[in-house]
Amino acid sequence: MSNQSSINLKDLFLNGIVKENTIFKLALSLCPSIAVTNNLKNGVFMGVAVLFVQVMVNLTISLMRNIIHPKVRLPIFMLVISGWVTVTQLMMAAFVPDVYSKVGLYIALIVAFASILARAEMFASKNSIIPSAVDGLGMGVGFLFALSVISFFRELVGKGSLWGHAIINTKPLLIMILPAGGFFAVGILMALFNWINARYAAKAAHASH
Amino acid sequence: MSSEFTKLIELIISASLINNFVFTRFLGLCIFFGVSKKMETAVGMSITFTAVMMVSAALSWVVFNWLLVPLEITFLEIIVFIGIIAGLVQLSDTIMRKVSPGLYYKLGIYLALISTNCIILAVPLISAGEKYSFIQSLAFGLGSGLGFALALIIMASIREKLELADVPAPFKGLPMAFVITGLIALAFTGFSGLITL
Amino acid sequence: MEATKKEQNFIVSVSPHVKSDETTRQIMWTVSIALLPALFSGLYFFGPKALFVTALCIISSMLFEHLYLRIVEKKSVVGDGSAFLTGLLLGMNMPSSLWSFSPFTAHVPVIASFVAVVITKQLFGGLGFNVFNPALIGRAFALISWPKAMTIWNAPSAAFFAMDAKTTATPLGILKEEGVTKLIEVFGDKMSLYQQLLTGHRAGSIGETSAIALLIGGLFLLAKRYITWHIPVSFLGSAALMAWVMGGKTGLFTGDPIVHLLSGGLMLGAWFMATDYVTSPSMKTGQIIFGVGCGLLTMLIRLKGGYPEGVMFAILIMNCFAPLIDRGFRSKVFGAVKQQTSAQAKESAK
Amino acid sequence: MGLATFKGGIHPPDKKALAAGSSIAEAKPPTIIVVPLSQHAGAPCKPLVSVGQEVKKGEMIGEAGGFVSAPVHASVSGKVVAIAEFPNAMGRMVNSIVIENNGKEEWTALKDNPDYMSLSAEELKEKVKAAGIVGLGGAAFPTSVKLSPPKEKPISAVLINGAECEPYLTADYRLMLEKPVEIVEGLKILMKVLNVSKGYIGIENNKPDAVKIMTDAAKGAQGIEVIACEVKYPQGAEKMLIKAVVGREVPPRGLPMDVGVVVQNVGTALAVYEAARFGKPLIERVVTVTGDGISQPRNLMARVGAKISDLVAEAGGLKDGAVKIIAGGPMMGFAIASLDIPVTKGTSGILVMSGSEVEHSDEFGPCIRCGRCIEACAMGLQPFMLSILSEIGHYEEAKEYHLFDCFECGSCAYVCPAKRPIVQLVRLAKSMVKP
Repeated sequence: MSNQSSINLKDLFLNGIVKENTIFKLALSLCPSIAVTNNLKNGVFMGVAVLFVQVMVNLTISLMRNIIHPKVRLPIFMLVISGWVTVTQLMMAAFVPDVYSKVGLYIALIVAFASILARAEMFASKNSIIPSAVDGLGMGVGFLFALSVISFFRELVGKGSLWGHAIINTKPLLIMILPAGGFFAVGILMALFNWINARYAAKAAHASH
Repeated sequence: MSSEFTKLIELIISASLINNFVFTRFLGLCIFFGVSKKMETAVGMSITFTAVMMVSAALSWVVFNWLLVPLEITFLEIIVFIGIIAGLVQLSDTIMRKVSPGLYYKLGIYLALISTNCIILAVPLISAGEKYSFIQSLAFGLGSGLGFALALIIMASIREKLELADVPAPFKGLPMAFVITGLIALAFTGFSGLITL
Repeated sequence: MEATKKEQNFIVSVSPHVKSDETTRQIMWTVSIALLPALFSGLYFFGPKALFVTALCIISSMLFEHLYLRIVEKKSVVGDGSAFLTGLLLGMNMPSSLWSFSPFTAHVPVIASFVAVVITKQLFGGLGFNVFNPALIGRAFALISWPKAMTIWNAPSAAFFAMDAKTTATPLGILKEEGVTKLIEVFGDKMSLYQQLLTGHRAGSIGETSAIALLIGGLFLLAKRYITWHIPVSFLGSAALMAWVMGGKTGLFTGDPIVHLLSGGLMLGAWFMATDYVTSPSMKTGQIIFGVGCGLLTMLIRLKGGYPEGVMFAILIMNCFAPLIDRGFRSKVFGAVKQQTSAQAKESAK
Repeated sequence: MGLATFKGGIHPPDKKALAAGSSIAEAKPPTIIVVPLSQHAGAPCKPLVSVGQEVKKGEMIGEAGGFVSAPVHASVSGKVVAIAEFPNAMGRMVNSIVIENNGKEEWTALKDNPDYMSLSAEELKEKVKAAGIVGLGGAAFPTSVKLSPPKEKPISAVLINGAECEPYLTADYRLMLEKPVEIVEGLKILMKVLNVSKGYIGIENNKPDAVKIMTDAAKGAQGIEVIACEVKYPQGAEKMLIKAVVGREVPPRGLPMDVGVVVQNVGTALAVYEAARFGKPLIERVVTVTGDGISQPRNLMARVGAKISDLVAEAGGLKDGAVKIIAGGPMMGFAIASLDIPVTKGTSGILVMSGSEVEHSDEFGPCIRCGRCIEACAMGLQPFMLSILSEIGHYEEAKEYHLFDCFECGSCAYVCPAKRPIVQLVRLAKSMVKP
């Protein structure tokens, strides 16, 4: 599949955003998609943190891919990931302490993201630096995109504000920023994503006939 | 009843019902949605999870309080905890395969899923953050495990019922699972304020 | 031949060739009729506002069901009365104060109806497959989204056209905040407290206040054999028991079960909401467990929880468990001995 | 204590009054008969005659095709004109022998044997077998097979089924009123063949006169008891009747012989008597022709092979509103598309329903889990789950809900407020999976 010569960087980038969108499509790393998305700011910072970790991990592992013994690769991957997560954690604690106090636990839990380990194992350990970075970027941006959409939706409907600034003045649907609402939001957005995909696929099938 | 004991019971109830990991803390969602399709897998996962969670809570407490705190390297907690869990999973994998192949055959696949699961990691992290005592950490691990088991089993039974229903196409599968979880979370809101720790 | 001409017209169908006259539609409308005494009592005490809120719920429920079915290109089944019943129950579970334009809260019943009919029922595949009681989810959604609007209670008044009714606390609210002595003080004395709780002369949701009217409706359904005793009796019984044992301030066995039985939404919940066919277990043993669970959770939330009333959450929580209970209690096949059933249970658990 | 009964069941309007008052009348000899070679449960018969051959009344024209099978006999004297496939009541094409009546009513040689009780059990059984007797209640299971239980299943009682729980039908009722002594004699023969000392006659209590007459008839007989049962459908189902009368529960998927009981219909008991006494083969049976769509509901002694149209004509013909014809009772009978179908040994009634009686709606709603079917199910099943699972094609899962314990009595479909075709769905599921 991932043949060196035929890798189209644009496709690779888009793959992570649309076709293999971590949250909407693969349904992985779901915890933060609800936990931190009750306001846009937290959602975006979480997304950026994941994006950062994903890219750095992919880069590091791509660089090390020829010196890691296959037998010990998994522990090493884990070590790399937790290292970068710790870096992110410390950086966030230093620069955005207000966000960190809310999402700190979930930043730490990036370690357990199946998607990051999966990309490291399936892609970065087999490819050179540039495609690995682009792959990480695509996956990370896809994640950031999903989190932004969810938190945008939730903050707007649930609080009537965006990034803390009041937008709508009527009574908001308070439930949307509460746990239950988080699940509803993701469920409905996922269904929407499915629906758009199905429409798109139907159109494509129609066009090819 | 001593207040200490009551506190432990409250901790267990709180961790399992009121602050249920799935419904209010949103942890372990991947596994939650992944294995709640069939009752059998849900039950197997619940057993394995609760056991591993308690042991890892105990081990992590020991390492954290006797090693990381004295050495003042608590910022390494993530790396250390994930190491402990990975080691623990590997160990129980080996032991189970040797001692009880039947059990391994049944629960082995769940073990493999555990090492990359945030809920297991969250227990020691929260325990460390809340500065729980050893017994409290254990109780917290138990409560969290029970709560996760409860959530999984309820969800599996509901999804089995939904198998028979004509769910609108875009909602089939995961989106509907999210909506159901949202509705369960809505129902579980009733528990809020039951115990204030 | 003449016979051959006729022959082609004979209807061929699978047995049985006779069927009872009872229909789904008839069940839905009969339950709606059984709710009428309680509804009228609500209209009597809370005036036209109550009527408007209930009507708004009914109309929007039926409209949303119709629109949804149109959009997904299914046959509209609004005539079967299930959306009407959902709307009616939802309306009866709402405070009459929602009919208010400053601040504007009339959108609450409409959105709650949408959540009830579309999200809780139709998304699950429509009538028969919903896991949660639609009206209760609608109400819970509204309560959590607009906690303030949903807890403004009009004082009961027999003056029918009082649009600007005073607001007051519900008996359970007083009980939670200020204790039983205050509650008795507010209503005069103990006897008149009981009396007013019985007739429905108290603050509360539109259809929940008159215990006697609800009882009449419930017994009517029981007599018509539309419901069985299992859920209401185990629900009310376990709630009363727990209220008596744990409900007192001065120690065990000093609680007042009557106050708890007659206040809040307990009567409405036990007779009309928990007995919903679709969202409760189908076997009798399971129904008793379901009812006991509802009763205990109701009292747990009332006595220890963060909300003054627990019926709604208790039923919703037990709704989560109903499929599990159904799984555990299957019918005993004719002729099967006990060992066999446990062996079969094991087999089916695989 | 109430009357003997079982758990579950339903109370459909019994409508027996339509034909209950009409005593059994001999139907006119048919001009032509169509005798299906397979009108019983089990292997079809092998024809013994060829086209053009002359046969006498009572002559065996098809021999049993296996152990579980029963021979068929000519019910008129005349000439075989065809051996070909004709439709039966279930709508299936069945190889049948067509005989043209020569109107002579010539019997094949029969031997009266007044001292039949002195015959050995084996000889009696042989007579039953030769007479082609099958269960006349509807299932048409060969009686000789029921009389040959395997050694490891000792039989302790014979139960005569006079419940007749199907609405409308009165054939068994009339037999009990008119031939009580013969029925009791039949029971005695059955008891002798099976070497048991206990015999029961179970009758639904909506026929108090039958209960009384049968009790009187059985007075002198040792070990025979008449028991009145609660009026409830399906009281006449074997397992339910055994539970009600003998108090034993046949295990799931088991047979009555598993609890030491053999059940025979009253009509069968009569046929057994006639076979033992006169050597008379089963060539006629009582058929109730009834329903709101028939002019004069009545009970007819009809020849096996006679066309249903003949019987309908004899009952005054169809009324204008007749829209549905059922072979058997309304709960378990088969709707037939044409009157050009022969009466078989299992045809207990012809029910003609008029428009007002028939449920027209083909549409059904979703299951609302009201639980009425659970309460109605005599087998203790959860029919709603069977119907839901079958509807969406989860046939294998239906087995977990004891699909194959359902004997399709139709009680669930009767009570279902959503009008779900539960029986149809159960049959579909049964046809899609192996037990």
